[in-house]
Amino acid sequence: MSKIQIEQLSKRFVKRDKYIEALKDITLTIKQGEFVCLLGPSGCGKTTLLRILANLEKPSTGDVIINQTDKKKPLQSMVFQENGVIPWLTVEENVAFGLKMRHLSNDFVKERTEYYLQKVGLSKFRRLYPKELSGGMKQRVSIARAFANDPEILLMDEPFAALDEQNKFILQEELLAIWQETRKTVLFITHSIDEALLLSDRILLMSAQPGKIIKDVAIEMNRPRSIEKVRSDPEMTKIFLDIWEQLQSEVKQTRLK
Amino acid sequence: MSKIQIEQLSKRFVKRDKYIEALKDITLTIKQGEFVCLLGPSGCGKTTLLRILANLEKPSTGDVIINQTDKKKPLQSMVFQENGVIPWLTVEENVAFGLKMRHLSNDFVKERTEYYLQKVGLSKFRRLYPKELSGGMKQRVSIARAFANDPEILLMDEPFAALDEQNKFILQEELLAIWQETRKTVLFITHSIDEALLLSDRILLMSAQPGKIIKDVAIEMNRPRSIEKVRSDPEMTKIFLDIWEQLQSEVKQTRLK
Amino acid sequence: QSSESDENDNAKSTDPLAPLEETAKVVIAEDGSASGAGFYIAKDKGYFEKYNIEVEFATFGNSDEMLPAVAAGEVDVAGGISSASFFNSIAQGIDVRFIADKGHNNEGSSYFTFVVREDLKDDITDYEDVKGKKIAVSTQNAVDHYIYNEMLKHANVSTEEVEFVLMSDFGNMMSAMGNQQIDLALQIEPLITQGENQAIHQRFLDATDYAPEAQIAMVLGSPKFLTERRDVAVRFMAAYLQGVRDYHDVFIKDIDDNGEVISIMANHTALKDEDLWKEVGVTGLNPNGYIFEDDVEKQYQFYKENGAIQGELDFDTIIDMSLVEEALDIIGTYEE
Amino acid sequence: MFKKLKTQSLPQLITISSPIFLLLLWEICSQYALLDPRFFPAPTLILTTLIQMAESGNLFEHIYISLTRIILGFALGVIPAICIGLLMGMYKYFRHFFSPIIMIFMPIPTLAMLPIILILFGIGEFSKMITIAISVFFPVAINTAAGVANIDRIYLDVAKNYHANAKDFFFKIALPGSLPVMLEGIQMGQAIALLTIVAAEMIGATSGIGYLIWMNYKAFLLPQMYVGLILISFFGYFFSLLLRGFERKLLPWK
Amino acid sequence: MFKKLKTQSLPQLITISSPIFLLLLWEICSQYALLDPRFFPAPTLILTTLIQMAESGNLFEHIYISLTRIILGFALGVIPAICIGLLMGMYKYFRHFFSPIIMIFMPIPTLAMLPIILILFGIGEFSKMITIAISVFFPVAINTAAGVANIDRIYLDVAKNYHANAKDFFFKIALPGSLPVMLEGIQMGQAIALLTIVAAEMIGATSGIGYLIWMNYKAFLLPQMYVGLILISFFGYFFSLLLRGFERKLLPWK
Ligand SMILES: Nc1ncnc2c1ncn2[C@@H]1O[C@H](COP(=O)(O)OP(=O)(O)OP(=O)(O)O)[C@@H](O)[C@H]1O
Ligand SMILES: Nc1ncnc2c1ncn2[C@@H]1O[C@H](COP(=O)(O)OP(=O)(O)OP(=O)(O)O)[C@@H](O)[C@H]1O
Ligand SMILES: [Mg+2]
Ligand SMILES: [Mg+2]
Repeated sequence: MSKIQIEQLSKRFVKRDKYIEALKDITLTIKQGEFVCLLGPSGCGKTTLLRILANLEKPSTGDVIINQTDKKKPLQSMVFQENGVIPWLTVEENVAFGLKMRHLSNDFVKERTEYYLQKVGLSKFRRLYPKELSGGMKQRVSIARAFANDPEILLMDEPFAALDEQNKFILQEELLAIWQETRKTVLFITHSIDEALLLSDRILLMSAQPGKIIKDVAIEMNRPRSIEKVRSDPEMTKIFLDIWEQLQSEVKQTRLK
Repeated sequence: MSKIQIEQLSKRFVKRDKYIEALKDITLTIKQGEFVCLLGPSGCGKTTLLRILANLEKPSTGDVIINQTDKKKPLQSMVFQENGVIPWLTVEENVAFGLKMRHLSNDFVKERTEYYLQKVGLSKFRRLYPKELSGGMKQRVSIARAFANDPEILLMDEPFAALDEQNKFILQEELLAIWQETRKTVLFITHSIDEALLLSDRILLMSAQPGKIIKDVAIEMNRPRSIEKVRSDPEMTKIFLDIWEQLQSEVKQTRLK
Repeated sequence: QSSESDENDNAKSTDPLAPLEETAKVVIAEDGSASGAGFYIAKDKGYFEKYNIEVEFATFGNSDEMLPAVAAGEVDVAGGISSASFFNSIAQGIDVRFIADKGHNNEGSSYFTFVVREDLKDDITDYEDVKGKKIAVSTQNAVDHYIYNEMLKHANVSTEEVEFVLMSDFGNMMSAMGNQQIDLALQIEPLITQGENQAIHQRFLDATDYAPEAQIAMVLGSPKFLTERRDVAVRFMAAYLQGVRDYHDVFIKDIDDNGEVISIMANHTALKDEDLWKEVGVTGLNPNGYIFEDDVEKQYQFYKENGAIQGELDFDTIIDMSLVEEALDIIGTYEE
Repeated sequence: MFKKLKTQSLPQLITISSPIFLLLLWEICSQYALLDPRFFPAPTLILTTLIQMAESGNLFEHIYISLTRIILGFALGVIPAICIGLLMGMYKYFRHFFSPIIMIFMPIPTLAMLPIILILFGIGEFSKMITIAISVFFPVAINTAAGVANIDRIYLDVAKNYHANAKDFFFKIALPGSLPVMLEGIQMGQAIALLTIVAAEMIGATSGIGYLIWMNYKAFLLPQMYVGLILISFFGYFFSLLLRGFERKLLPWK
Repeated sequence: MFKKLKTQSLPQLITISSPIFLLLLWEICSQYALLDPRFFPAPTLILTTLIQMAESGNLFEHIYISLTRIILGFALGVIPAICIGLLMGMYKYFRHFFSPIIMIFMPIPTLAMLPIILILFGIGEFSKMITIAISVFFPVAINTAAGVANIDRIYLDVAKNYHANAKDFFFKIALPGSLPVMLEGIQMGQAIALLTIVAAEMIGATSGIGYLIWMNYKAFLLPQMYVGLILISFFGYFFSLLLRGFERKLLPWK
């Protein structure tokens, strides 16, 4: 069953008298429960695509359809790159933010918040403000907030880019654990091929500006995965080198312009 | 010939009435022309060690000796993690900063600056201010500034941490190219094992707080290296997994505390 | 001190009014009011210049603000009113003196008198009507307050039966009238005439009814000016009195001078409309310079009773007519 | 740039000693008439005067009255300033409408506004509060608008992404997000309120600290005038500290 | 939050129309005596007065004199403020010494300072400039100190790492790094300089815009007073723009 359907989508920005063609002719179907990673050179329009799905930006042409199965659930929730955690709300209030905005019953909000605080291991820090948290903890808050909102799809824009490699891996494991439980449809942007290999069912590779989907690779490795397994698997190394090469050539193309 | 000699170094910080033991009993020798990567969990004291070498911090006990071979050259120059580029100076002025501070002749400053601007491919952008540069370009300025100063040793504190993976690799290649030409002694901090494998002659692994050197691995792969080669080499994969495991256990130890 | 200066003067009396050998500068503090007529006329008609005196005006918000400047020797001469602060500063050792008249009310056409709000002019017609009214006065424990007090005494109304409103500025009284915040005000020319023309207020009887000899403003001299620069001071006073006499000729004796004095007045004060000068109640200025000494002493007693005076002072040193007398010796007494 | 334990009390020592040093200098200069003591009475004399005035009792009345005017006038300026500032920050048409008006009125000195205030608001307590309110209004309105405008775009996106309605957006994002810059404006407004009290108490006042200052100046009772100045200075310091404390309470997340 | 091409002229339209709207409202209210025209003369009347005053010639003299006082007074306040502010920002002992003094003197109203200024500096041009200088001093000094203190530590480390000497440190790091915040303070100082001109021209002035305002008010020549107010407002706006332009030149890196 297709959850997200994108057809002939394109997006142009007007900057003074100049047009910037950010996305061009994107056609794409994502199935219910799929974890999809979007890879591409910087400035190719990944964020733009996600923002269109999140209804924060309007497409210039084409259609985006998200299949709603439960009218009571919100369509989508987004995990932002960094700083997405609101600094004047405590950890608890941040996690409860989406639920509060939907004006759900207090008990329900409390119970959900509690549950996801537990999940990301922040119960002890519920009363702290974001300034007192490390980068990794902040992203945990962001993830908990999105999951607590229980949306139909989850959109994540490089949530771990600002973390160091070791912390990144811990959070990846945690994300996978929560995801495995809920089996939400996830669209995840990253620059890291290793991250994509570890997390996704499917990797979409975008071209340099204007962004088009130029490669669609299914990752069939068994779950649960780990860095060790990914690294030791020769099949995975092959996929890595393959994507690497293609990405490198796209990046170089951008630099020549 | 040993270039850097560290003996029984330890460093304590006073924070109100509490002592923080950042470094403990570090003894270490780095040879002339060696490229050494320092790996370790967050907060283990890597930056502190570098700052002591850079004379920005005093050790609590122990000695640090940097072997000076040329009295006219500065002892060390540092490449900072990010934001190390001074925003009110142009690209050119930033690269010339170290030379200007040493009040060298204008012609010489100009020639050196020109040379390194060329090296990092920023000649066209010389008159721009840092705000107009991308993250990668800023780090190029930072690297050019350090090399232009022509110090005995180079200290780099996660210079590529804030860059995306593709840009990171491009800069790594550029760094290696410049380094191969000058053969400076480099001490390079990173969180990325891949980065360490690609760049270094030797990887030092630090323990969680208080920081001690717990592993010293020589990387004997031939140069010039590339990601593809590193990834395809089973020996390298072995070293990766080895360090990964040890690092992971150090990181987990930090989390338990 | 005055005897000393007499001696000084005698020594030079061979040619008392020759111009000074070197141009002397005299700084006069003013607040831009019409009572400075003597200064303005003497300057513009060249009486000061005749004695080789160069005068410069410095304008202040009100006479109290001039005192520190006089005391500090920043200005030589100031126009001031008698007020508690004046007496207090003398008690503090600031040796300023009253040296000549600079304003009293002319009978029946006072330049400093009460006005009543336009819409109340039919209700408040006589003194007893002020009972229960709001009356604006521009200073506390100064001549305004004294005249206010005299008016109430004359009206047989106690201070508790009216509301005293302190208002720092005569302009503010106009605004407060327009806004019906006050009923009466102790106002000054040319604002009295201006307010009448703009239907803001009307004259309320006349201050000479109850304070005929009120000494409203005086010329103040700085101690340095009066002693160390005596020869300048004498010439200054002579020139000043000549200016005052021209003023008196025009406004009191109605001698026509082709509008010269009026144009000087219009030039130096805020009342630019020369025709209006024929309407206003002009400031009374004694052409012989003398002041109502008894009234000044009465005012002093009034402030003292109000507890506004700190310390005792010798009244004789405050009013110093020696300069006027010296000048009169030379230029002669003006005959009415 | 190095901090040692034993030197940590030195800064405090300097901080305390500098006003004391100044006072001592003044005292000596005044006692030995290096400064004219008629105009600069010695601090000890001022202190004696202060005590006398406090004992006679009506000093506290002056303080009470001025503080009432300052606090109410401050509130009267701050509340509309915050409302208009928020509207300006949130809706660009409001911003475009109000900013030229603010630009025009801001440079007009309070002293020059007095006649107009008097005409419009009379001479009662209200006009004094309005005087203070007007002078407080501008910095607070400007800072509030700047505060809203400077909220990081990402929080607006978060709010939108989680379907915050207008009310929630206002109370959960716009208001708390603009608070830090707004409080800077309020801190400035507080300073200005104190600076304005003398001007405000020039319209038909018969009491208050401002009245104390200029009345005593007019009466040439300088020690009493200095008492007034010291009171203003003290309350300036006190309010600053108070607002700083308030700020820390209000912005636990900063 | 969406921007379309055709709407881009609307904000400008609003910005221009709001003062015009206000003027029209005033004109109508004044013409039909909804506002007392004796106290609020119609804008057209004020304009006529302005033209008359300009033709008679001495309006420009008033402007010239006030601008000279404002600019020199401003410079007289800003220069020491920057020096002390920089010292306070760079050396903590200076900071600890000066900050209580600044805290004490800042809340004292200019109006209350006038007598002291008069005694110390007389009644000449200099005392007027000093009045302005004092009021300008505080915000500039405070902002300069804050500017230096807020320079990102990493630039200090960079300077140290590259062995900058004291002079280079000052000119390459401390000064340019503190400039943005310092300029904010200067912008504030400029606003305050204009606000202070009326007070400054109350001591012994015989000309100037401030003098024009309060002299004409004393004489109850309100249209002339409003001309003065309009001039102040105009110059406030003008100086703001000037400083903004200057800022853009001085901070190309912002
Ligand atoms: N609001 C906007 N106005 C104008 N141009 C925009 C806007 N948002 C994005 N762009 C442009 O659209 C292109 C795609 O931007 P986008 O942020 O989607 O790239 P990205 O793939 O997310 O890059 P990165 O990997 O660096 O995050 C870029 O050239 C960018 O400059
Ligand atoms: N100036 C200081 N005062 C007090 N404690 C400090 C100071 N600088 C560092 N520390 C402490 O010393 C320890 C080591 O810090 P350091 O910055 O060297 O770690 P790091 O290895 O560079 O970490 P990261 O990988 O996150 O950069 C940390 O616990 C830190 O809190
Ligand atoms: Mg992006
Ligand atoms: Mg570090």
